[in-house]
Amino acid sequence: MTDAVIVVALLLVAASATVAVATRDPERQALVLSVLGVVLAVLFTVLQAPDVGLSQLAVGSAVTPLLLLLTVRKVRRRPRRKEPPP
Amino acid sequence: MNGWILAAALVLAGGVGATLWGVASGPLRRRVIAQNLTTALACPALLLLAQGYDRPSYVDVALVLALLGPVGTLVFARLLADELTGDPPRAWGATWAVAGLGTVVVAILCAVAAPGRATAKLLVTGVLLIGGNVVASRALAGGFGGVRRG
Amino acid sequence: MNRRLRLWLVGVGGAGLAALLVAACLDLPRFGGDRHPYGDRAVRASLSRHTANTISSVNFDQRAFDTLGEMSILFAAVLGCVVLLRQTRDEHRDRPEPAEVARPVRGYALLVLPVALLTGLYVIAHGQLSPGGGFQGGVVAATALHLLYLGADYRALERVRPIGVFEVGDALSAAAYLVTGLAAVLAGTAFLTNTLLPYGTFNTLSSGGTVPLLNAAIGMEVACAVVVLLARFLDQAVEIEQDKGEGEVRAP
Amino acid sequence: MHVLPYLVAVWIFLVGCYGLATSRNLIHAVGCLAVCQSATYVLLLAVGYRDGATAPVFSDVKPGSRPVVDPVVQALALTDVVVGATVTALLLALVVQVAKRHGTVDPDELSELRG
Repeated sequence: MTDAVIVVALLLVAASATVAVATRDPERQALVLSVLGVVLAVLFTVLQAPDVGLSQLAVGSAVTPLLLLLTVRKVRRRPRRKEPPP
Repeated sequence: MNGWILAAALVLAGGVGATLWGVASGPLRRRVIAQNLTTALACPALLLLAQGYDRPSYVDVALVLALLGPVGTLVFARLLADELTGDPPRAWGATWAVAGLGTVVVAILCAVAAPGRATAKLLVTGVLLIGGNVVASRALAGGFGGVRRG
Repeated sequence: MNRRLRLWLVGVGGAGLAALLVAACLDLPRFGGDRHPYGDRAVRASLSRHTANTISSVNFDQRAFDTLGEMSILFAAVLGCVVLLRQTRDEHRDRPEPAEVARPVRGYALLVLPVALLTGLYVIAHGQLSPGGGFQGGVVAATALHLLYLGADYRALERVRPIGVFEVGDALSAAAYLVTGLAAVLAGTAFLTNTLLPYGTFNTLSSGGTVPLLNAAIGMEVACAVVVLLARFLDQAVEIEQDKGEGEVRAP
Repeated sequence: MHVLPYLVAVWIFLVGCYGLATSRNLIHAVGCLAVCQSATYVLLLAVGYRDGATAPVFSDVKPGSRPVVDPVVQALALTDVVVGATVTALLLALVVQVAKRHGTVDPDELSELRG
């Protein structure tokens, strides 16, 4: 039974990592990365590492998405110097 | 062998698997809702795991998730507000269903645990989880944009 | 180098790396095996020093020097961000317009802020007993402060967050970690050895010798560092605008 | 089951590298680097796991009553999670600078600008 839950958590982590890379828009990627953080925390808990799980939750649930979205906002607001070719 | 861990595995495989699908595809409004529901489903799973491993100290992880998960959703609601106002996400059915699951899990665990500090921590986690997720859904469904328009 | 050639190179290199990594995985000790010589020794050492959370004991006692290195990386990263994101000469500050927030969200944020702050302090304080410690609790406490931005607006956050105090706090707590280590040298043992204080009673708040002190120093350092980092990014995203020039149109 | 966790770590690492190499947006590339980082945590914790064991935290179990997993790798992963986040922040600060100086965050356009 403990093996089953480890396999479920591992597969969820692998799937969400793949999705995070495949999502090319940074705003949507921030959403997937926050899900990846939660799933990683669950994996760490089932691998009997609650300390690392806490660490991952603290960082991954709010701080990293906030940093990413603030960067997106700053970069988007900046006018493009080079016009894309028509 | 251990029903608690089996229940947690089912919640993870069914619930979090589905929300992962939701966050991976579709329009932005569906993705933010799915992100919020991931938190709301992972937290009861962590509580069930703490009970299954017979380690009350693992509840701390669920407590931090119940606190910071909705905060993360509020971050998205705040900084993606411009994109969400035109097409506000509404998924009250799913939100209340997941909140109900959280309530049931917390109630069962409180009934099983001996009354004391552990029960108090469980109750705080449950209140934060359900309150936080309902407020976060409300914020996504136009909590910011609605006021600005009016 | 054109795009197709690069993709081709990535494919070949990635395939080679994948083959090597998989071969290495097949040779690793089996997952869930019973042989963990370092782990067993770390647990014994931790118990002999009355620290209930072995991971904290490894971080702040047995490998405290390693944590000093991690802390320096953290400090340097924050310093780099502060330098990179400072206001340049061709930029000016715009007062952000006050954001309007729905009442339930505002109420939730103001209600949860003290709870989150308290949880952060609890996680730091119980670092040597239950899961948690300075690294995790510091981030939770720093996040709690930013509920003010989410529940009200950036000006409300700026009013309660004197950024200079947090920058000084960051430096002071890094210094506190070093001073605790040097105190051991003055007492006649090696740098960062845990021999300064009595080990105390197992599973109480004051157990573990210098572990709680180093833990608290790291907690303060991480909390200050995250606040300073987020402040710089918020400044850039919300307040700082580039001056008009070179025919560029400033976004409204 | 005996090698599955290691293979998952390898997969996450390779997927992250692929994303880094093919990214058209520096912010997306930083996100892919975060994915690569998480591969190291999975590998470390998988190495330290022991069947049927519990966390080496003795606030609620008696020492010696149950087998415990390896605390050393957990300590390594724990500090790196938080420090890695600040390094991510440093990279994002660099991205902001690049956007300010060159007006684009597409690595291909950036190399054209240099040439």
